[in-house]
Amino acid sequence: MSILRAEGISKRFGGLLALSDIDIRVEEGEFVALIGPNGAGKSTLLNVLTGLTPPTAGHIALDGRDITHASTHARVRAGLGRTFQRGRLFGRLSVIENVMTGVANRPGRSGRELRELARAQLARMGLERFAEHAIGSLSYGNSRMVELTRALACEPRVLLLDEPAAGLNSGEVEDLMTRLRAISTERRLAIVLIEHNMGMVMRLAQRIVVLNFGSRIAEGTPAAVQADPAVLAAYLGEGFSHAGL
Amino acid sequence: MADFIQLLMNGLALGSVYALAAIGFVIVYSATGVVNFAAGQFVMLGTFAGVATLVNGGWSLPAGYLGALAAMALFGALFYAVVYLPLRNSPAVTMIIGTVAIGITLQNAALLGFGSWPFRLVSPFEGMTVDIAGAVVPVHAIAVVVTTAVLIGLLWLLFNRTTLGIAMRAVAQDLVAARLMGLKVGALLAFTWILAAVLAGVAGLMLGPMWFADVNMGDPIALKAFAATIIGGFGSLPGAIAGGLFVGLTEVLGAAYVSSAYKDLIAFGAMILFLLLRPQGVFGERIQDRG
Amino acid sequence: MRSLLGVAALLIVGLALSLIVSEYTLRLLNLAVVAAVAVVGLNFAFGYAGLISLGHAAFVGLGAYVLAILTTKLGWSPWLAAVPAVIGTGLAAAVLGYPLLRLKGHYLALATLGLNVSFGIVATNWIDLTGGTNGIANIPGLTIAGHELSGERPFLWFGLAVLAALALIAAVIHRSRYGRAMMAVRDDETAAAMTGINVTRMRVAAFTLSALYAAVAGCLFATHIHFISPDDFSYAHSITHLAMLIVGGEATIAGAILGAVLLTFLPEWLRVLGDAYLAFFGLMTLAILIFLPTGIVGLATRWVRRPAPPQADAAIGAEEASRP
Amino acid sequence: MRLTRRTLLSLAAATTALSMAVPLRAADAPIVVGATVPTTGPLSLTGKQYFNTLTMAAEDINAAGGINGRPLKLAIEDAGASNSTAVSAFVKLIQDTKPPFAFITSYSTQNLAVAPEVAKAAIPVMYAGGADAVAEGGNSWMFRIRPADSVTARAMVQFLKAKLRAAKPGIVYIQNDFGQGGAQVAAKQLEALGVPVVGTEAYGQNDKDFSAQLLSLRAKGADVILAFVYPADGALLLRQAKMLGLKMPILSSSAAFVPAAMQLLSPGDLDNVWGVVDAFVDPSAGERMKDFATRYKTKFGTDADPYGLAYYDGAMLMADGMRKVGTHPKALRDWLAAVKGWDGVGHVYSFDGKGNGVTDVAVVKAKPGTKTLELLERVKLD
Repeated sequence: MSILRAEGISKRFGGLLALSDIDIRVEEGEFVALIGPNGAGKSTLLNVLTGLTPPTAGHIALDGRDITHASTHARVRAGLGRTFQRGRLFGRLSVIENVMTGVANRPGRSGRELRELARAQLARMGLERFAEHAIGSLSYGNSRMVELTRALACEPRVLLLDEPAAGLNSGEVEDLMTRLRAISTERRLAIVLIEHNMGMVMRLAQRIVVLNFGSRIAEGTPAAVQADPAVLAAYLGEGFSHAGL
Repeated sequence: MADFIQLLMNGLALGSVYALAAIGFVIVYSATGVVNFAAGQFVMLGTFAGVATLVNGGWSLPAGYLGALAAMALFGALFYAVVYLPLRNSPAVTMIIGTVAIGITLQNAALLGFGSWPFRLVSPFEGMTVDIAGAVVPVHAIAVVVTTAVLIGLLWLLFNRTTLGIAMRAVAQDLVAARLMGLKVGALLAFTWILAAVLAGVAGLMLGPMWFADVNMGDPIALKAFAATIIGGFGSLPGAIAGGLFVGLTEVLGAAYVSSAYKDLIAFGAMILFLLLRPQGVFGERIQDRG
Repeated sequence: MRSLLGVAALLIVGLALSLIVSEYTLRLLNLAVVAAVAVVGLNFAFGYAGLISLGHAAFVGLGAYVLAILTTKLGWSPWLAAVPAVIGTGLAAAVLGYPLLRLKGHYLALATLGLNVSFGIVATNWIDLTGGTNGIANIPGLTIAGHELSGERPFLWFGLAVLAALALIAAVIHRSRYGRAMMAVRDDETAAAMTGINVTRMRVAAFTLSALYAAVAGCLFATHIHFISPDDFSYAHSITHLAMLIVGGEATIAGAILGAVLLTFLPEWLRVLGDAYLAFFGLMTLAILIFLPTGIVGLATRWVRRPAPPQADAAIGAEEASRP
Repeated sequence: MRLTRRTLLSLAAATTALSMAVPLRAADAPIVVGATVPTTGPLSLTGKQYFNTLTMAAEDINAAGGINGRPLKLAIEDAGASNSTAVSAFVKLIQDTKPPFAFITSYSTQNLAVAPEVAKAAIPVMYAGGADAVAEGGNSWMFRIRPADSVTARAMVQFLKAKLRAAKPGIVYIQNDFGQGGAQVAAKQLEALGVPVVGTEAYGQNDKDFSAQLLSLRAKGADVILAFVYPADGALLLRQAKMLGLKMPILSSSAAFVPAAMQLLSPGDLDNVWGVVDAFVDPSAGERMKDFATRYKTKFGTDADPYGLAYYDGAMLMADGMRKVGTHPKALRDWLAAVKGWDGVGHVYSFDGKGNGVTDVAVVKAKPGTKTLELLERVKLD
């Protein structure tokens, strides 16, 4: 059974149809990439999935439970995690406190346990030495990693990543890819990745979903999608020639 | 029926004053994002500028009005330089407290300058009334409504037909973009404050003869103007007018037909209801995350 | 540990002052302590959760009125009356909070302002219950083990103990998951929801906590002055509370207390200026906002931590990573 | 250094001189009397009046030789517009100057708030707040130097029934301690006299439009309107009543006839308007009043009002007491409590068991076509 299933998702903003009848399913431990030109509706879809934007039509189920009308925090507690396109850390909390907000999701943990768990999460991501740092003092790359750690601290079963590699240098991207691969296999975690870095997408994703103008235009293995003329047209039509396709 | 018309007219006149105070508030808010808690003191200063020129100075009416408005323009520029500029990058709350603090100073400075004695400004239409369907309406009240309407028309022309006004709107909508387009943002913001102060001056001069001038009149006006602004819609000129008239009418009609003791609860209750059910007000823009 | 030290310092300074200063200063200290209790409470709503409340004085008033009515009309002991006063005020805040706290920024500020004005109108006109503008007089004082806290000095000792206890509780909450959740909500509501925080509930919780503290302040006020009237809880007092928090600085408990003390004493110190003293008070408050944007506490921490250790990797993108 | 006999002697002489000088100086040292007066905020309009008259009284007392040779000095603190400020001001006064006596404000809520502090300070004070609740507090240190609001309200009712022959009175009142209290007493009294009110309307302290209240009373058939007002709103209310064409007589409380309010009115506004005032402050009301009124006007440029007069009389009464029994607070209080028939400029003062000193008011009316007030009658209540 799919861990995350969305059926017939449509989203209309006034006269604009941002998403049109999208079906998407993600299996347990699967690594799915969501690609498409700018304005294709990728982030809107993420917002719908996480409950930040209510869909105009459609249903969403997480692990077989309907969450279409659940609030965002309830979805998180049910196993949905997410990072944002622009890093969104809590500026007035330290690094470890940011991670602790995620750990605090599971009930019945003492304050000390929260701190230990958060420290363990940071250690796993190689960020332990930043634990007591202020958010403002982090480098951009590290702040993105802290955000990822915070999302993982919520112990999600599906993790939605919105352009995690944007703004990172090539070394940092390599590091991120290694970690994501490890996370996906070690934790049996399903990952949905939105990314413009096609190299990264091709190397990580088991399956790719392509959106354009709010519709799903292709879906399949990286090789199949790369060969799909509709995908090529969508990117070329937008003048996106350096997509590496 | 005559009573109803009488109440309606009085409510409209009262509402026009609130509307004018609200407009000054709205202009500042939409251009600078500042919730000006000293807005009521602006109106009070307007009235006392009139007291200074007309009563104490003994100037003729036109000279006195012009002098008072010029003084208010100067005050607006000063306020821009002394309060707005130093605080412009502060959080919204700091700005709120800052305008309250300067409001306390303005009120007490006026007390020092003019004393606690109430003044009466003479109206150009002193003692004149007209009979409208059995209701006795002072000509001054009609003049207030008409002046408000004319000012609103002029403001509409300013914001929609002049380069200056369009530039002001550009600054209000996107300060950074306006700066990139080469607009003199500083000067435009200063002009916004001057305009707001002058409008408050007009409000002050017009209500001087209807009410009496005393240095503590500012805060109650500001409260009603806030309610008017919310009901009409934050940042909307037509909203400020509709809201002002609504508050004025509920105050008078509510006192007449509901309860004179609880009449203000109607206006403020409506304000809270609007915030909850239709926070963009009657005419307002959609809520932005400003502030 | 640091907060224990802070509370100890508060108690020591307060006790020392209580032994040396005059009756008049004692009274002002008592006013400051009562205000500090309210402002430490407001810090939950504004400092932690970022809710601009201009209705705090209404909750102080609600607490004070419940206590005053129960003691003077039904003859309850003030200790007993304080229980429904505080709990009732908390409940009222929770009930009002659910609809109101959907609003943000200055919308919330003006809505709570409207709430405060409405409270005043009801307190003024519900004469049978509240005594109208005449207020309620002869509110009994507190007694401890048969000793009435009648003088300014014993009251100050009691007030300091209450403030210290409440400040400690606030510090504990600040460092708990709830404190972190409130601050997370203030910093980035969407991201907070995305870490599983129930944003609405956290807002209401912060608002309710602030009202609970306000009600305690109201009970202290009523038993200290023995008289309350609607004027004592006007919206101007709400603005003063907010000003105290900002002047104190940086959304901290210490800032709340320092701000309450400073803004209570400042106008009294300025009395030597004669008729112009309130005009100067406004100017000085404005000057503090302009020249000390992070408040007294911000100034103090800047002094203490002058040589901030430069972070090795702080240079790049620090702005981008800070608040959205 | 060696102490010679000489230096010792001179030291001793100096000490003796000093010790003798102290009682000498105490004998002519000023007696400092405290006063909390609203000099800022909305209450400062009335506050200014008694700031002036207290100053004038102190000068008059000192010109007449002070208190048995000792000059009188006033220590004045701003009571502001809030109860809290009023209490702080009073406590500061007690702290700084330890006065044997003090004046507190003419605002009942401030009086009520300060009352516990007065008891604590244990010095006699005079106040001019009208609310009956202040005296009901049973604070034996407090003396009221103005008619209580219930006295005014009862006098208004008597005059209304007897002279204006009202059958359907209506009440309009300001929403503060004075207005609410007065309206309540008046409504009860009228009920008891068999002329129940046809309508009671309120307005806020900052309201500027009274058409709803006035028209509503007219619509209910009121044949007389009783108005409990403050100065500026009182003037505005009278003006609007005329503008709305209300024909019935209006009987207003004191504040509408203070000079600050009168200067805002034109003669026509006072047509068919009666006033029940604390005291008739007018040169025509006798020699002593003439002396007081003219000197006040010369000194301060404005006319005196009954609030100011109350504090002037209060200061004179206090000085009289100090001359007779000294400045010991308890002795002074006991003397004041026993005052009967003390003849002041405005009233004959006799304190009852609750510290109420004044039980008479005056009914006034403007001479037709002018703003000059005439005394119609004095109403004395027991």
